Amino acid sequence: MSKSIEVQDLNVYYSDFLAVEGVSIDIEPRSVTAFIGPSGCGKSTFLRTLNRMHEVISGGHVKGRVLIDGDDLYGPGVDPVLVRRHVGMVFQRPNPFPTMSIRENVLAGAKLNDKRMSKSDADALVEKSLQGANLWNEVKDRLDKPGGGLSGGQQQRLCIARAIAVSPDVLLMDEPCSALDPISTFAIEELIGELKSEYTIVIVTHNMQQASRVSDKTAFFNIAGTGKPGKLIEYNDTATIFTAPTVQATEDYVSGRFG
Amino acid sequence: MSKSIEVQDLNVYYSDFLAVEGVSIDIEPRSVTAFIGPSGCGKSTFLRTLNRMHEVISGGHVKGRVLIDGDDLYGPGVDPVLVRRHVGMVFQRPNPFPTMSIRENVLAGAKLNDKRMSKSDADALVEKSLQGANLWNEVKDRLDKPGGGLSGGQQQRLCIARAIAVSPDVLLMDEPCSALDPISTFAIEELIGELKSEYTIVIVTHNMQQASRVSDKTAFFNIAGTGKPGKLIEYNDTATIFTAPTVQATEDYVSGRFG
Amino acid sequence: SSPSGSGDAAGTSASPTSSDVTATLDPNLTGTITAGGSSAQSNAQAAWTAAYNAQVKGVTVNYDKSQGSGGGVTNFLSGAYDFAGSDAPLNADQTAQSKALCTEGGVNIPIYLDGVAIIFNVPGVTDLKLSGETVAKIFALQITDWSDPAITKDNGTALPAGPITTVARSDGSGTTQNFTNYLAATQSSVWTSPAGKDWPIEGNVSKQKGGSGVVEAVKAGSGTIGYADHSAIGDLNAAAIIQDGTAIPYSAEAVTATFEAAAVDASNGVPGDLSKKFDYSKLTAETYPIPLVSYAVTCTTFKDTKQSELVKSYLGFVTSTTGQAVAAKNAGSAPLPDSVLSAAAETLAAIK
Amino acid sequence: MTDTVSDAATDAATPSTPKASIVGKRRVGDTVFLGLSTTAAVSIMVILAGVAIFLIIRGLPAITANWSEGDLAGYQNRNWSSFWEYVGPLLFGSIWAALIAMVIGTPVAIGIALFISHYAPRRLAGALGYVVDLLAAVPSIVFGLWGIIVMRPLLLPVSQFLNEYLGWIPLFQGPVSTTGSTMFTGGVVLAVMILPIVTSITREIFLQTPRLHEEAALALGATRWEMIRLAVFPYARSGMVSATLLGLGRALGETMAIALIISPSLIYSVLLLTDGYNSQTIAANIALNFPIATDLQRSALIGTGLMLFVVSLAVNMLARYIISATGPGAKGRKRGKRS
Amino acid sequence: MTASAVPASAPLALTSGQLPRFIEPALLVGVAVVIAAVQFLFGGFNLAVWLILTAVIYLIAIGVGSAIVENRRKAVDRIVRGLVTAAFLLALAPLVSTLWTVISKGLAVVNLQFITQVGGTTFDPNTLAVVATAGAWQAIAGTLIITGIAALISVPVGVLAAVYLVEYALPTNPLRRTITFLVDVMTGIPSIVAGLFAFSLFSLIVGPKAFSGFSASIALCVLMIPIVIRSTEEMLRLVPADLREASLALGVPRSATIIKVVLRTAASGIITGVVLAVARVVGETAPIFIAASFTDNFNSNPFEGPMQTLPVMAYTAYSFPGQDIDASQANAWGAAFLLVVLVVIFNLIARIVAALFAPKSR
Ligand SMILES: Nc1ncnc2c1ncn2[C@@H]1O[C@H](COP(=O)(O)OP(=O)(O)OP(=O)(O)O)[C@@H](O)[C@H]1O
Ligand SMILES: Nc1ncnc2c1ncn2[C@@H]1O[C@H](COP(=O)(O)OP(=O)(O)OP(=O)(O)O)[C@@H](O)[C@H]1O
Ligand SMILES: [Mg+2]
Ligand SMILES: [Mg+2]
Repeated sequence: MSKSIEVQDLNVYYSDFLAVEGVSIDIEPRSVTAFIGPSGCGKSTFLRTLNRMHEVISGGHVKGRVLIDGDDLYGPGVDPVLVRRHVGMVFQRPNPFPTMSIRENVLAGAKLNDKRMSKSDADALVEKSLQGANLWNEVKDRLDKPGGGLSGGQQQRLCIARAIAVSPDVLLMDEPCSALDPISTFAIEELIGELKSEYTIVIVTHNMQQASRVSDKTAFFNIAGTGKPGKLIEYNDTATIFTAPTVQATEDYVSGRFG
Repeated sequence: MSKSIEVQDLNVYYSDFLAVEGVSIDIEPRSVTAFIGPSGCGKSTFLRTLNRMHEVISGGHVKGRVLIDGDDLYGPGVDPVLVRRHVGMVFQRPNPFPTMSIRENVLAGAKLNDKRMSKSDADALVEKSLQGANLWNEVKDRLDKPGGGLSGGQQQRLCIARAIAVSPDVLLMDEPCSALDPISTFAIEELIGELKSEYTIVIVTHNMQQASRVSDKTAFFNIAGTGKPGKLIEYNDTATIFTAPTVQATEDYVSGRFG
Repeated sequence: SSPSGSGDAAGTSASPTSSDVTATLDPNLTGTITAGGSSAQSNAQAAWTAAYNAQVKGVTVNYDKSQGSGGGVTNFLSGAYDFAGSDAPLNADQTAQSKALCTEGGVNIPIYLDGVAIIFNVPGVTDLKLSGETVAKIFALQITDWSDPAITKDNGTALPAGPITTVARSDGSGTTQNFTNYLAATQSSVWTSPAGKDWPIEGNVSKQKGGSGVVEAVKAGSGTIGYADHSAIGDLNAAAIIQDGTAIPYSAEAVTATFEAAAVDASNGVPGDLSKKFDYSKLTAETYPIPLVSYAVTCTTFKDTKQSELVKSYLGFVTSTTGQAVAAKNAGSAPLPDSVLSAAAETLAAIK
Repeated sequence: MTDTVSDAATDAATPSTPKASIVGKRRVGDTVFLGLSTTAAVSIMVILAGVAIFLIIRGLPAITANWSEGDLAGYQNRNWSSFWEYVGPLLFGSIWAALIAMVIGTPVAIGIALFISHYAPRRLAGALGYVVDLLAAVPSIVFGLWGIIVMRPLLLPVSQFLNEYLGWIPLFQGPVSTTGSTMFTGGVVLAVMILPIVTSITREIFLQTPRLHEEAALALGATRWEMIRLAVFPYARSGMVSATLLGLGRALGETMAIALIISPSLIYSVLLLTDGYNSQTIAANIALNFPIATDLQRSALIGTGLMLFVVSLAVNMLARYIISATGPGAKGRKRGKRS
Repeated sequence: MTASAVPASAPLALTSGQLPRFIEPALLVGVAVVIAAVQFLFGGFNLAVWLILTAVIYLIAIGVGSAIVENRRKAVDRIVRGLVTAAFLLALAPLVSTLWTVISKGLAVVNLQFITQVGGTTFDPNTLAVVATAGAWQAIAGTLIITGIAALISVPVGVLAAVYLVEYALPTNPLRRTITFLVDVMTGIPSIVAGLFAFSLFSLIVGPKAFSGFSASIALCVLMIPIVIRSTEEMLRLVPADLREASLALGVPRSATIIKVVLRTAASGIITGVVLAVARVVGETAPIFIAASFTDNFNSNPFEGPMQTLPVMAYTAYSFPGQDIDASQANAWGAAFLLVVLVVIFNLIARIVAALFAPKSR
């Protein structure tokens, strides 16, 4: 299911404001890529262009190309709704639908396309997705309870289950652990390690250690100052970025963190 | 200005629910104490009992004694409003008053209490507090601009300036950096290092590294399970807690984080 | 009829004749009269107030036309009003209640005379003649088309066919009372409903709020017919009513003639009361058959003599020949006969 | 006041010695302010009790009266056997008119709210919200006059059309009005009057839908409408119910516009397009008959007002029940401005 | 978003059939024109029928078209978009129509004299003619006085009660639950009942001649207080708990925190709510003529004697026209126009004040 992502000279704008400038990056299938960088440098903004979620924000638009296995996401006739089914997303704060049960949450996306899913198909999908999100054992006895009743970490895994239930090729995660306690964070990190055998994963994180723990490759973004566009400074194997970065700014940032 | 804090066998309740049980702890003046522990173990709850802010939450009440330089905070006739002028607090999310300018924010403690102050005294206080919070240079040219216009890290430092402007003896900080980017976090950590020469500081953090970087002593809280009360498990020099904890739970927690 | 008022009509220059009832007005009076009630009188009251204030500048008259007759009487009985305008005299209960307020009781003085006009809007028709029976049948929903033979017979020519929509009042009103009084008294075989303030006919009737609502709906609809105070119909056409074989259109003279011919005393027993009711059997070929009379209801003895002076002065003007002329000119009403005016002057003179 | 959050401050001395620095005397400002706001809150009960007592005292004589004699015999040309028989069709009419207004108005109001919150361009949305608020401020008398001169003629052909093609539905039976003073016109005007209330409340709630949930839905590959169904409606459900009921309250109590527009009868009727078969509403009946009424008749009218009061009480209790019963949407609604 | 020049070959299911972008407006205009044409052909163009048919046929066409070319989900999406937009336009129609009616009819009479003059009559003793002079000053003054007093009473009571509900009373407090419930009930009091209540109350206090602007103000208070409470409550709840805690943690007493932080932060929203409440009651008719009666005379003393207001003027001029019906109706529309203008002015003032008080971030 996993796909490669190729970004060619992408500029992202909010109305007239150039938020991210000239990003070109190749992401391999079945890998975990971490985006790091100071606040406001455009990590989230760029991440969202990978499934056209930036269009949800008024004025958000891009120049450039994003190819998923060679198909341009911004080509003519491309339907953003379909793009998002191929490229799933998990957000900073866990956001299960509060009125729905755990089961309904998992099925929320899948049901959109296939209204008349048989009960057994649905059951199978729920189990498979929750298994995939490492949550099955914890919730299998209370699938009909509201998703809001779970702990933060469980909620985040529920969101991951919901995202993988529509069988995307790519999974984008925007600081998925920043609202979680260390134990839940650890569970999610483990999960990411397992998911990468099936999905191409891109994760934004502020936590340098997390980046070094979970990712294969790391991209460092930076910003020259407020009002300036964010840029991709360096992109390389995670180990290289953290031990032998080629750009001074990367080194400053990576080491400054531990200064 | 700094004072010692002595807590004797404190229980904290939310209505009937015992949230924190049997905490006894001695905190020295002019030191930084970090509280660590998993989510929900009662760090925030306990922290708030040190300036009676838990009373703001409906049903919140305590059993036990908290002595600040020997004066019982919960003694008869004690006015919680006065307690809070002696024990200041900084919160997780920066919360400058949105209707006030930067200057007014710093003076809020005095202004809201109808203290009459000459313009020159006020100016001096603003400068001193902002200096103390390491923010003066960044904002001295726009003191009349709204506080909401600052970046997150600046806002948090503004809140610290606001807190120290009422010249408290103790400064409580509840995860002051968890909403901030690393650079701002670093600035705040530096600031804490400077402030401890004048104030007794207690800081709650989820970030073990932060605890080890900024604190002199560390208190580890834990919880046996949901619905159980949180307890103080171990309290010792930070170095000891992180390298040679005496309790197994502490070791698990501290090392699990880096597992 | 003989004049019983004395002095000249100070300030009014309408040439007085010997039979005129005149009122002496003290231009130095000051104070406020609070009154209200019947909306039928409202235009006349506005005109009277203006004419009265031209001579007596210091008196403020507040006449609240939004209250309606019932509201006027209720407020009068509670003491809120110095006098009420009412399309019906006090009933027995109210008279009894008024004794608590006014010692001898409240008196009803006719001050305003008008007719109920039958208004219609039929495309191409400007003149319409209807017999009392046809009117009753139309409003009782027994005749439902303009081409009905009865209508043709009344007019001598056929009207364009089309359904009739009758328009009536949705609120209780003195106009409805006067109209149904007439129908119930003269057409009892057709009109079997009671006379009253509320329109009694159920069915395909369009009911509108206020005379203005009726006028608007008749004007806006097509094939509509309704009833309203003549003074309020604006530029709508009104039917002539066939009485004793003659079609009588509304005119002030015809209505005054009706009052002279058919109004009979119906005193409530309080000294000086001038309540009237109509004896429709006395209608002639010169009388417009659907009159509408409205009263001022006031006290025989006021608690506050200052108020009594103000009210006597104002109502004195209202019931003077000049006052009636002012109302006729500006509100389209018919002047009351001199006989009633002089009786009113006597009643007013007795008020303390 | 029991059960209030307040800082317990007790007596003692001035903060001169360090020992006493945290000991304070009773704070007058706090006490006074708490007292004032409690008084204000309690005054609500006093006012409402006043209104209720007034209604009961004034209404009771007619409710207990013998309706076969005196001023109430044959009141409004019907021989009522009791107050209850009299108030029946009026209650029915009030609820019927309000229901029609709700049926026409609520979907439109929710549509507008959605348009403003989720379809209109952001910059336009603010202006549109203002425009709708303006509609809320148009006085009801103006709507009444407007209903008469604009809506009545405008809806005549629509009535004709409905009767001709849908006349087999009992609601649309004839004879079709020629003046336009129908329940249909009244319902439409009432619907216009409740639109702004329902719209402004639902719009606010729609806008407060956490962005998190909206984005969650979109990221799952939902179309905009599916996103609204997944994230917005569940979140706003209880708010929509309470907005609707608020609108219902306004529709029940509306007086002048109805009094001016509808040609009423004191009957039970569901016909929408006729002149002669429109059930009268309580508020309009009071407005129409109060001026002419005698004391006891006024008492009867106020008695009907009391019934209306009871109905709005019941409606509100129902609303509370529905809101508390519709689950997480009700409790889980955290109010926070989205940026 | 910009499309790249090279069209992507699409083995991946990113693309689906798509209707051209301009299809919605084009189809709408097309349908509208065709229906209008058909209507004219068969005689009888009717605005309402045209609008309804256009909307229905457009929705069917776009739905079917999208279902064929695109897919079911998109079809539903487009239909809903159409419905929602139609609902909006539908709501705009009455607003525009009302405003247009009021403005066009109102402007015909409203001039400086109409605004500044007390309406009245002059009498010519020679002809006995009474000439009416149009004027609304007495009604404008009455409206401002009556509504002003109502606001002066309702705003403090309403805001303080909301403060009690939000800041002091706990959710479990029975008093709070009772009061919230009662506030809801109060919003359902028919306005005419409020008028009767106020008048009866004043009859008890000052005796039978109880008509006064003040008693009308009380009637308006009964209607206004619940609206003020509700909107203030909403606004207070929007103030983040953070700010209260920040203030309390600075050693600021609770009352000062509420007044200077909570109310101050919510001020702009509260003001907007108050103005909406004022706008809501300023147009009341029934309670005012019951409590303040009716007069054509100018009266600026709210405690004594009948008082005229714009809505009552509009109502009476329309319902009880003078001899010259057209002139009376013109007056009615003039009063209605002034009323709407007044409401708009209130709104503008509120916007400005609210903007001044609004939290700033820049
Ligand atoms: N909705 C928006 N409208 C306009 N500008 C925006 C919007 N969202 C973000 N920006 C701007 O775009 C730039 C990049 O923001 P973005 O949120 O992508 O940064 P980030 O790297 O994700 O930061 P963080 O680490 O704080 O999440 C910033 O300058 C920000 O101010
Ligand atoms: N307002 C409240 N009412 C009732 N119980 C509460 C309230 N706030 C917190 N609690 C409970 O008190 C316990 C301690 O919570 P607290 O917020 O102090 O934990 P914490 O250690 O600060 O957690 P975190 O790291 O997530 O901030 C938890 O069980 C929590 O559910
Ligand atoms: Mg981000
Ligand atoms: Mg905490």
